[in-house]
Amino acid sequence: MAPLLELTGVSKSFGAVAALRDVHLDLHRAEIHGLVGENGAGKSTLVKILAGVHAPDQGTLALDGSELVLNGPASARAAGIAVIYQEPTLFPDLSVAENIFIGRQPLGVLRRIDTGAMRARTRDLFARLGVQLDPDRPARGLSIADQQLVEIAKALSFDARIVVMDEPTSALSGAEVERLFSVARTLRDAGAAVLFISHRFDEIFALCQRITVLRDGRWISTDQTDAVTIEQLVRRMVGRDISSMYPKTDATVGKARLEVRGLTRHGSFSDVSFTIHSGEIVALAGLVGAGRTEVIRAVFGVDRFDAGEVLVDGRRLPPGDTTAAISAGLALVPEDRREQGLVMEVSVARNLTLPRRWSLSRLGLLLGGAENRSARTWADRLRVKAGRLTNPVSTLSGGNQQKVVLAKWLSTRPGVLMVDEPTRGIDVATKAEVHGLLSQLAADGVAVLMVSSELPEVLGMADRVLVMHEGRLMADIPRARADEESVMLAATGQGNAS
Amino acid sequence: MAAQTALRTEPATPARSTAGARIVRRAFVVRELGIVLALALLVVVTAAVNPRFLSAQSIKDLLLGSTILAILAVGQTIVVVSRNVDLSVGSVLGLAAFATGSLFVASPNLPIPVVLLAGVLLGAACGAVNGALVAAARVPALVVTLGTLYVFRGIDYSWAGGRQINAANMPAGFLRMGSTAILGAVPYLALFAVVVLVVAGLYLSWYSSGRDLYAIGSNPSAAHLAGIPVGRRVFAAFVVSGALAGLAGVLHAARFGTLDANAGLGNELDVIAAVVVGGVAIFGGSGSVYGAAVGAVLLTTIGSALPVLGVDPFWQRAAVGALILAAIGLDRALSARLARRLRTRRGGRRA
Amino acid sequence: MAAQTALRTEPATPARSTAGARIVRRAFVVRELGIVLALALLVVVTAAVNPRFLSAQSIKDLLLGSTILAILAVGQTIVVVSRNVDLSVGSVLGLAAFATGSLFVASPNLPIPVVLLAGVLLGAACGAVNGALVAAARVPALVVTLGTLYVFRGIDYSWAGGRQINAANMPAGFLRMGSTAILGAVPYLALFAVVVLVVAGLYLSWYSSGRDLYAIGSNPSAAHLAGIPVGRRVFAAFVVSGALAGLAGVLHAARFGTLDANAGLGNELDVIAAVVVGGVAIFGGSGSVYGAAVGAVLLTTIGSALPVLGVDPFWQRAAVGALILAAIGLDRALSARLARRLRTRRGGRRA
Amino acid sequence: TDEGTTGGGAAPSAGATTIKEGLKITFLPKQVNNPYFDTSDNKGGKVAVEEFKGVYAQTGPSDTGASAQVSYINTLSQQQVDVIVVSANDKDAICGALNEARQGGAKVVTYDSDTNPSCRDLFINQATAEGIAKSQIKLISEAIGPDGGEIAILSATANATNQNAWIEMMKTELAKPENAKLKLVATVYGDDNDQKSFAEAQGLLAKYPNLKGIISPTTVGVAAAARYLSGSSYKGKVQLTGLGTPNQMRAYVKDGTVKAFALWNPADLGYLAAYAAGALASGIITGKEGDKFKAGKLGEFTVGANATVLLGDPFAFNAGNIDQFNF
Ligand SMILES: Nc1ncnc2c1ncn2[C@@H]1O[C@H](COP(=O)(O)OP(=O)(O)OP(=O)(O)O)[C@@H](O)[C@H]1O
Ligand SMILES: Nc1ncnc2c1ncn2[C@@H]1O[C@H](COP(=O)(O)OP(=O)(O)OP(=O)(O)O)[C@@H](O)[C@H]1O
Ligand SMILES: [Mg+2]
Ligand SMILES: [Mg+2]
Repeated sequence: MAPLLELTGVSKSFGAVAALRDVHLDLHRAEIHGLVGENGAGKSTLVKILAGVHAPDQGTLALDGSELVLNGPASARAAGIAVIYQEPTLFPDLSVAENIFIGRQPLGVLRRIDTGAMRARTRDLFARLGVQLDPDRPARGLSIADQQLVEIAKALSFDARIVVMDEPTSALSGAEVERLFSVARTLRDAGAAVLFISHRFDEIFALCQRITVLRDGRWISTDQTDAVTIEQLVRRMVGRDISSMYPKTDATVGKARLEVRGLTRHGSFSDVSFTIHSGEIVALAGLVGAGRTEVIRAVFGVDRFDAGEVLVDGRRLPPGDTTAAISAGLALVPEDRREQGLVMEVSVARNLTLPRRWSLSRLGLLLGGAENRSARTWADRLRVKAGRLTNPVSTLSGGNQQKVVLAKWLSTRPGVLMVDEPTRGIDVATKAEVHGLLSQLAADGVAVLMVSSELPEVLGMADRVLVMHEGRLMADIPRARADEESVMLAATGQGNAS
Repeated sequence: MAAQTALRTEPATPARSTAGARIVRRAFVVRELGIVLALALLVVVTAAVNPRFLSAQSIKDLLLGSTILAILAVGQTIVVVSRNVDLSVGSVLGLAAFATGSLFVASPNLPIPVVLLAGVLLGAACGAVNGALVAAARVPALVVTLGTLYVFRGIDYSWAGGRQINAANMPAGFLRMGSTAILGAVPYLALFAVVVLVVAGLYLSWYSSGRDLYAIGSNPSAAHLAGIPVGRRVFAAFVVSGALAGLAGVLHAARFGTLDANAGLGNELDVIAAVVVGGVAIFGGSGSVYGAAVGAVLLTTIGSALPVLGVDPFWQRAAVGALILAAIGLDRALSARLARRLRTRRGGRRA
Repeated sequence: MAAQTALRTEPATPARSTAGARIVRRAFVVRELGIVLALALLVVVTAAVNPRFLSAQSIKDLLLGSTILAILAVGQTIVVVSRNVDLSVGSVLGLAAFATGSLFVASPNLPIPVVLLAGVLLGAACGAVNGALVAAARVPALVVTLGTLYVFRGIDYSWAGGRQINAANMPAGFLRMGSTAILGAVPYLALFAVVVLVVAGLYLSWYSSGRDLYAIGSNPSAAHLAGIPVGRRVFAAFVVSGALAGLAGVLHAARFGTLDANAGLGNELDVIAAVVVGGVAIFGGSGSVYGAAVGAVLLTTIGSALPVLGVDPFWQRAAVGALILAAIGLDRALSARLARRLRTRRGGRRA
Repeated sequence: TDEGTTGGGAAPSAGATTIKEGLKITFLPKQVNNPYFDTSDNKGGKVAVEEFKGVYAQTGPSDTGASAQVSYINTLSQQQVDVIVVSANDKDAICGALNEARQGGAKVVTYDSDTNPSCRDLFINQATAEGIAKSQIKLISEAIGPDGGEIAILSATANATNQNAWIEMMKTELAKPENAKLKLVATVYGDDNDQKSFAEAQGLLAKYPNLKGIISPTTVGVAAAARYLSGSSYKGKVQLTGLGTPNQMRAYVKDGTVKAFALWNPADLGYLAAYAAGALASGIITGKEGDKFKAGKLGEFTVGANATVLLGDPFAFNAGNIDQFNF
């Protein structure tokens, strides 16, 4: 039997950038197919070709053995292809239900939209995913994880024959991931083909029957899952070995740098207190929506809080003042790099030096030389793959954008570094590098607070694990006692480990 | 994992949907209610000062005065909701009004529906120019329609030259349409506005292509990915706005009877003011045509009420400005409350 | 760290910033060159038709005519670059112009610098109102300044009442400032514009707080997280725009000599047209004050050249509109080329 | 104001000879923030109304939108004023409202700018097109001197009915043999906007090197042109005249830019309109041709065809007499 969907000799260039070169891929019925590759390998480009967003320069698509020409997202949908994009694509002003059904709402008399049916179907979808979201609330204000869940519901709603998932789990934590998996398996068992992209190998191996590797836009290999090992895959992806996964060095814990006392923001989190010392990496773990992002945003002064105080090196920070936070030595790498981390139209160099404008200027006068030199140093240190540092940062791949955000903040040489999902959407090589960097920083005496939904990362990197559950700090677990079970128990609000 | 099955034991999502819908809906209702209340307050206070402000004649004048602005505001809302703006409406109105006059000069016995259709088609053609430039060239609508504002007005100027078309050149039946009322106080012209308003309102909330406009205004690139034909919808929105401006031009001719190249000059800012006062978000995604229409009535009523209230006429403009700023304040307060509510609701689940 | 040094052995990304910078810079230069060329073409053609178009008097007139629009365009650019817009400039100009006249009526011997300062301060105060509302209430500037457009004009109306202030009420020295030239063809007023232009240009490109405005315009929330005091910068941008509109008001008084409450009415769209023609992106993040100033000169020159060329004056507006649309086309073409070039260079490295 | 005294004002007894006291007369100009109307209403109309012991008021819109006056007219008819003295922004747009007011018992007198004759009782014409055209041509020809030369007209808007009528009459006037040496080369429009008028004046001089004179029959245009000429190298070489107010033009008459310009006296116009209003409301006149009435210091006037009263010929202001005027 012919594969359900077959790509043959597909190439795609943006100008002279060859994002894909002569790629072959076949998806079978009742199969979950993994796709892995470094940042910028061309995975999302492949997804967009399947979605009808980009037309391939060369090569063909075949559905059920007959040629398929897609001229737009609508025709991909018509062909039974549903896509979860890497970046959430929601409409903040519309209700969650409308977000799921936009453009193909159930219609009633006179082709009028049947809102009742739409709401009921949304509720069914959410029940399948075990999501607790109100179908009528607007999408505005959803956390990234919730947004991702809505995207998944949207893809499910198609009853598609082919479901493409571009890093759907990058914002999800254990419980949601597990639910997504069971949904994906149900889809597979019903005969659909699923293309699953992730940088997390445990997920790939747990879910997929076959795995395809892309490198630099080229097809490298496709294997049965049980025929390859992680090491082999990594070598194919990066073309070399990665020395160590979690290069955590033991650091000497120094004096308290950041103290948070009784921090409360009504409706988001309450009475959060913790202390971070120089030289330690503290992970802030919890389930999606536990309020971790909101806590560190409040600490940094992005959002206001209702009660409590934040002290850096014993001095109280004025609330709601990011400038003061930065000059006190705080840095925040946000989780949503597109929205909050980067100035897209501005050059990579400018982005890299943005928080340090003052130190790089003389009497407020910015001179290009110092700016560019410093930018180059940091771009090299994090191996940012950028054509020119003067190109707009929007021309970089997702992972490289993340590196720019990270470099930008590392370059301020902060005393306290807060990173929110630092390796979200980052490939395995860079991930190790980021981990190494964090470890190095801690060794240099920086206090690091890391929000992460990836349990291995939390357990591998943290000297201490703080666990939040529904806006409250539930546990403070030292490295020695931290394991999957203790963290999960606290995260679900069951164990009171400390 | 054990922990996860444990999680599952939590009560599955309870049917809070109605509550969420209620909050959001209430916020919108409050928004539109706010401006309806402001309007009611203005009318009541003015009528208390001078009861004749509520006479049939006076109400008729108010409705007549609001009609044209309201029709333009409905068209503008359709465009604004899709994160665009149409600055050229005043010029299109002027062009259509002058075309109406010229048609009657050329053949005085033309039936009124034909002239209405001609005006609407001319407006739609202007709108198509705007829409094509915005959708194809992907240039901000503010810039495109600023350009066509000048171009359409320039065409109007050079067509009209120094000419003026007067009431004597137009058939009496047509002019009567512009000034008579049915049922005592409801002028014919206002019926046009009501029909336009209801059709547009239902379209925007009941029909899939209407909802598409909100989606586009909310997140244009996501709309594209969702398979919405963004270009076509935006184009259509501009065509509709142009067509309504054309209709408004014909009605302008019927109402004022005197036409030169300056009809509707500078109207664009008043229209946008009405839309904003009516609670339509200027960067798209939310707002209703009903709000915009009430906004238009409110702005017109202020103009009529101030002299009755004995307020120095110099303050009229300042009052319009103050109203816009008040609308801003109201929007702020409401959206802050909405955001807080949404947060608390989730919080409620956890507490 | 072992991992890092191991990774470092890969060829580090070669940051050839200079070549890339050159391309980008060239694109901007081309953008501004385009409009300078259009201006040159217009002047040359007009002068060929009528050589007196290049007489000292005529050049002086051109420069005089552009001064006020250019100053407003510089202020507007500062605001637009930060993804805002200031619609109230025409009203602020009117208010400052009338204030100037009133000051001279009250004390005819006031030294000119004092009056200039008063106008600038009044404008800055108006700008502060705009800035505070935009920055604190976080409302789209389009809406806020539409509101204050009406409010400031309303204040102007009720202050001026029906009064008019005439040339006879103002000192001769002040009026001379508005009409005399140094070096033959360079009017005093134009010197103000040049100083404003150069100071603003250097500030925006050399100073970090100037650069902040571009960052804010590009991505406000990223700018906020980067520790840029977004509110304060936006506030300052509005204050500067207001102050420049105030200065323009004083110069308006010196130039026209006759003042009533209508000075500068409707100017806002012309100013935005100049800025757009000058290549400033209407949604912020890019553009230069030089471009905007040349845009202002071009628009003014069109107004003077068309009559000389014997073009029906009715077409003047249409010409301005066509110019805006042409500017759009040019921007499209250039940015497409820029994108292509950047990609080609990238590809070259990879291949 | 006193409500009680006015009840009978609307029902005049035929053949009365004196104006009744206590008449409520309200001026409704095109625009209240306009110095011209400020003078005509508050310096002319008000004086007259107080002379015959009426109750004077002025109200009106702050912009000249075609329909802006409608709600003011409605308010006035609700307030039962005896006479509305109005300068129409639009010939037809206010007709309906005016007729409603007349049905309610008010009299309507138009001044400065007329409506359709069917919507008012009387029109006070400030000057005939012919009178204005004659005086303008006379002034420019005197200023340029016997050799004549090229002249141009700087008008208000291209659509302004009165401007266009005056321009037509000026052309007729120029066709006469005594003006053979004056050649009209261009008519441009400054839209009654300072900046536009200024630019148009500038354009005229750039385009016509041999231009000897400019006529600007609009107050905004003449002031802008004067301002331009006074600061340019054309001062004294290119002559300017037009319709302007003494205050506006004082500086330019004194510095030699302008030798003479004309205008009816707006205060007299308002004064006459007020007396005509009083006479109408008191039944002294009805608006038919040949009716006569006394207008205080201005003397006796006769109603002409189409229920129109003519103020007289425009008055020429020059360096010798300008200081006697302040409006
Ligand atoms: N629209 C575009 N214009 C120009 N270049 C593009 C565009 N989209 C992608 N690219 C380039 O194509 C290459 C492949 O990008 P792609 O997004 O497919 O990578 P990816 O494998 O999904 O990476 P990641 O893991 O970081 O998401 C990158 O070099 C990227 O910069
Ligand atoms: N700007 C906002 N407006 C309204 N609600 C918000 C906003 N940001 C977050 N929330 C809500 O607050 C709750 C906590 O979100 P937060 O992002 O802090 O969680 P988190 O623990 O960081 O989870 P995640 O894994 O998604 O980052 C979520 O329910 C989210 O919907
Ligand atoms: Mg990707
Ligand atoms: Mg988070």
